[in-house]
Amino acid sequence: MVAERLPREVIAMRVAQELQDGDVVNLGIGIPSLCSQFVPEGRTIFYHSESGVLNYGPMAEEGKEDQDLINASGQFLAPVKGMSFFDSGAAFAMIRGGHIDVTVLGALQVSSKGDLANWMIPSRGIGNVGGAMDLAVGAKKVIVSMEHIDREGNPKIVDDCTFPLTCPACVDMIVTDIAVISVQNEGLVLHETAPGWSAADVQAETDAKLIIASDLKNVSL
Amino acid sequence: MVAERLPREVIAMRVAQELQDGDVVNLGIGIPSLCSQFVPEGRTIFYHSESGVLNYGPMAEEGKEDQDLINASGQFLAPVKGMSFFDSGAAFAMIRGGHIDVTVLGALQVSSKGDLANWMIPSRGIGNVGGAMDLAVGAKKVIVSMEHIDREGNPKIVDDCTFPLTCPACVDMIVTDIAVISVQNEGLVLHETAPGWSAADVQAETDAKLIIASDLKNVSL
Amino acid sequence: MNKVYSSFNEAVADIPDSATLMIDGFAGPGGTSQNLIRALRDQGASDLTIISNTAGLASVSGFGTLPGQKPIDIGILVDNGQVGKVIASFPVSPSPSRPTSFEKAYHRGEVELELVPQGTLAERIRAGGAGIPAFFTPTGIGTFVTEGKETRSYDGKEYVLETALKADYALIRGYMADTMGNLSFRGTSMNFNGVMVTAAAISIVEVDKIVDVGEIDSYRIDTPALYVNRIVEV
Amino acid sequence: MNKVYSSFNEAVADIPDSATLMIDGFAGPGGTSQNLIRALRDQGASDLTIISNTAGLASVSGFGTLPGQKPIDIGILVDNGQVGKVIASFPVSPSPSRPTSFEKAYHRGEVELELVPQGTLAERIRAGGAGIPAFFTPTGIGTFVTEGKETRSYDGKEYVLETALKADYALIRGYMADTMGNLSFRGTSMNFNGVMVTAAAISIVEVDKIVDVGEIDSYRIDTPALYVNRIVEV
Repeated sequence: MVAERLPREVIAMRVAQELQDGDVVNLGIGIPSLCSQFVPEGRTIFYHSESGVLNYGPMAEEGKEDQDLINASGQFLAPVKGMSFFDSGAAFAMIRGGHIDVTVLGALQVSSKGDLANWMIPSRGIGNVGGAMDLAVGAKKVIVSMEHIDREGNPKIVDDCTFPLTCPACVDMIVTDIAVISVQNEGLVLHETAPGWSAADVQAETDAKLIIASDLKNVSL
Repeated sequence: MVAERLPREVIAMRVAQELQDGDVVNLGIGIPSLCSQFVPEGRTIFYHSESGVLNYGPMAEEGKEDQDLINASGQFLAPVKGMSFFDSGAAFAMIRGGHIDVTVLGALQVSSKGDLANWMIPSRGIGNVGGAMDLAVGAKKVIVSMEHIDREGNPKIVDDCTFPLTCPACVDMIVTDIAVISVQNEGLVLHETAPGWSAADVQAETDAKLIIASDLKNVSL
Repeated sequence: MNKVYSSFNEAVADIPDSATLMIDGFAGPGGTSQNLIRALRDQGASDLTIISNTAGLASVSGFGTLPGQKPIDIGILVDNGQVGKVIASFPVSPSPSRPTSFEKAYHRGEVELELVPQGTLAERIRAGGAGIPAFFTPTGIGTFVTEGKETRSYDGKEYVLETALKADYALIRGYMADTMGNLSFRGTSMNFNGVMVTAAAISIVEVDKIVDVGEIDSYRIDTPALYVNRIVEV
Repeated sequence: MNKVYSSFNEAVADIPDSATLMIDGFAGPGGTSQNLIRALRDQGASDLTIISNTAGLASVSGFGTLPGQKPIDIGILVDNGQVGKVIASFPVSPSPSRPTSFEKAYHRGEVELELVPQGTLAERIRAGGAGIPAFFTPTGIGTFVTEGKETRSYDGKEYVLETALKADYALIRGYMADTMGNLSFRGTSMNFNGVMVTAAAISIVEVDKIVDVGEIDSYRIDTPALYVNRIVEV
């Protein structure tokens, strides 16, 4: 188990493959926000942000940042053609109304049933819900991208979340620095592992029991 | 009782006196739609229509009518400065949310408690609710302007409405072709009569018992 | 991803029998998708449920119609026997002597009517698009509207619980669309179109002009592209 | 009818102790009424309830802030002991090592917090402005959000009943206003301002420019004049 973990950019690349032509996509803070750089050629993706914008593109160039043009991560956006603006009521009507095809979120814990916990570390005693509960319940497909274990080495993929939930049974897919996992009715299915990682290696860093896909393969980009 | 009834324009003039500087006003079909012509000088009125426009002004000149610029009566509006457009969801959010100061509506019947019936003649077996229920419940002040009796000579101001209700206990003021009446907790108070009409004359054409205001006077413009 | 269709017929071709449709315009031809309605008449889908402010008014009343013009409205679908039910706020002509096609069919027992106050209709559609299954509203308290519905008091005022409306298709009339699906309306033609476009699984839009992305200024976009599935130029 | 005020101090002068205020900006200084917040700090009203997306974030985190700038947010009201309660979705810093003024006051037991998911917060405010006292939403099912609240199933999915939020005052940041009160926003600065302006008894707006009626194109008006009570130019 000395094989390397995938860097954040590679996790984002793998997630980006899931984004289909015409999809409306909302990217969370952190690794998720990197995905837009790696979408395969020829696919039109509509990026939505709960800051009140649809169809944003690249970040603003240095020196051209505009405080009135940000995404929900607080990044400055470049003005692009076809961009539209709306208020928070409309932004979340889009999310809750089922008009977002894919959201990519970070997580503290994901359970074997696809429960998501990503808003509060209990020891802090207070946390930020932000838009995560709305996105988790409203988007048609929820992809979690995260490190497989936390900084203390604890598995983040667990039988049952011990952290406060963001949304039960909402996660469809988990892409980590060592594995690609889907959430099925029968449980968590391991589809891909990072180069040099066996299914057993991944299972050793995972609390929940993984079902090995018959076509298990390496993460490919 | 051979005194003349007030013409529609005079009823509208009397109602227009009630509109105060800065008021947001929604005018119904018929006599109410005439009121905007008679607002006293120096008062800024914001006209709202459930067709999705705020701050309309005069009707369009002949030959300049635009099917994309109408009020809820289907009249063609002239484009004016400061006019804004919105969808029906927003138009009724304004109404229901208490942002309309005054609405002026026609009526089939008004009861002594201020109940309003204006959407269906039962003999037809079907009717148009339109925006009347929203306006009656949502506007801060509801003024009914109408003929005092119907075409068959039946009183329209009654003890209890026999027609299907639009909204219970919503009418604040009634301006007819012979009288100005307010709806108070103690009942209907007669404040003004048309020239040549006594309080008894008005009562004779009114089903509900009228309370005579101590300062009863003629309708003045 | 191609949202641009070359004909109205093609844009409505897959609408099946028994579909629920949102079709509007406030009442007059401004904002009414007259070309899509005609294509749907030719296409022939039947037993349709139509959610609309009126049930076809302009063709008999001339409401909001320029002199000499003869507007098309959903009356032609009623006349063609395609409509099983209408959900509307203003279903009949103001004048009993000029009844709408809907009113005649209603009295013949051929169509069903759900009569809804206009603001409640708009809010139910807005809710359908916004993921809100039900909400309380003051409109209709003390009237037929509350029959069979839950009522509840907040701060001493009565409200009735109303449920969301969604549709399989919306037939929308816009002004301009870009090839991505961003949409702008003209004047008071936004009306019910502005909420209906959010509440249908598939929104089909006819517009005066289809333009390249960027030709509609960001601040002139009324409906972001995610709500628009098919576009046809008139 | 005069809506134009000559100073921020004058515009907030009548805000009493124990008032409920809506104040925003999504999180960064764009869309935050920094001048009105400072005037309210100087005015001194206390025991305020503040409804806001964050509880003052940009001043400690630099969220959405240009390099070298030091934004003002509602943290200065917390620091000044004016805030009794905050209703927010994102009340603390993402980084525990740089806590917000609110978080410190919260841990000292000086302020109360009602934590609300962001979409529910926006919808509750929108409902407050739109005359809807309560609505069902799927957000928060299976979490702390539903504690003490009614839940109900529609079409096999669970929803929770949430109630409207209204305020005595809203402190709004716009881009341009005309003297009638028509208002436009820039870019993503509309965010919570766009709903808050509808849900307060008195909306006070600071803008870059106050212009004559007609100088804002009809299609560039985001908030119709009926929602705007007081305007101050920055």
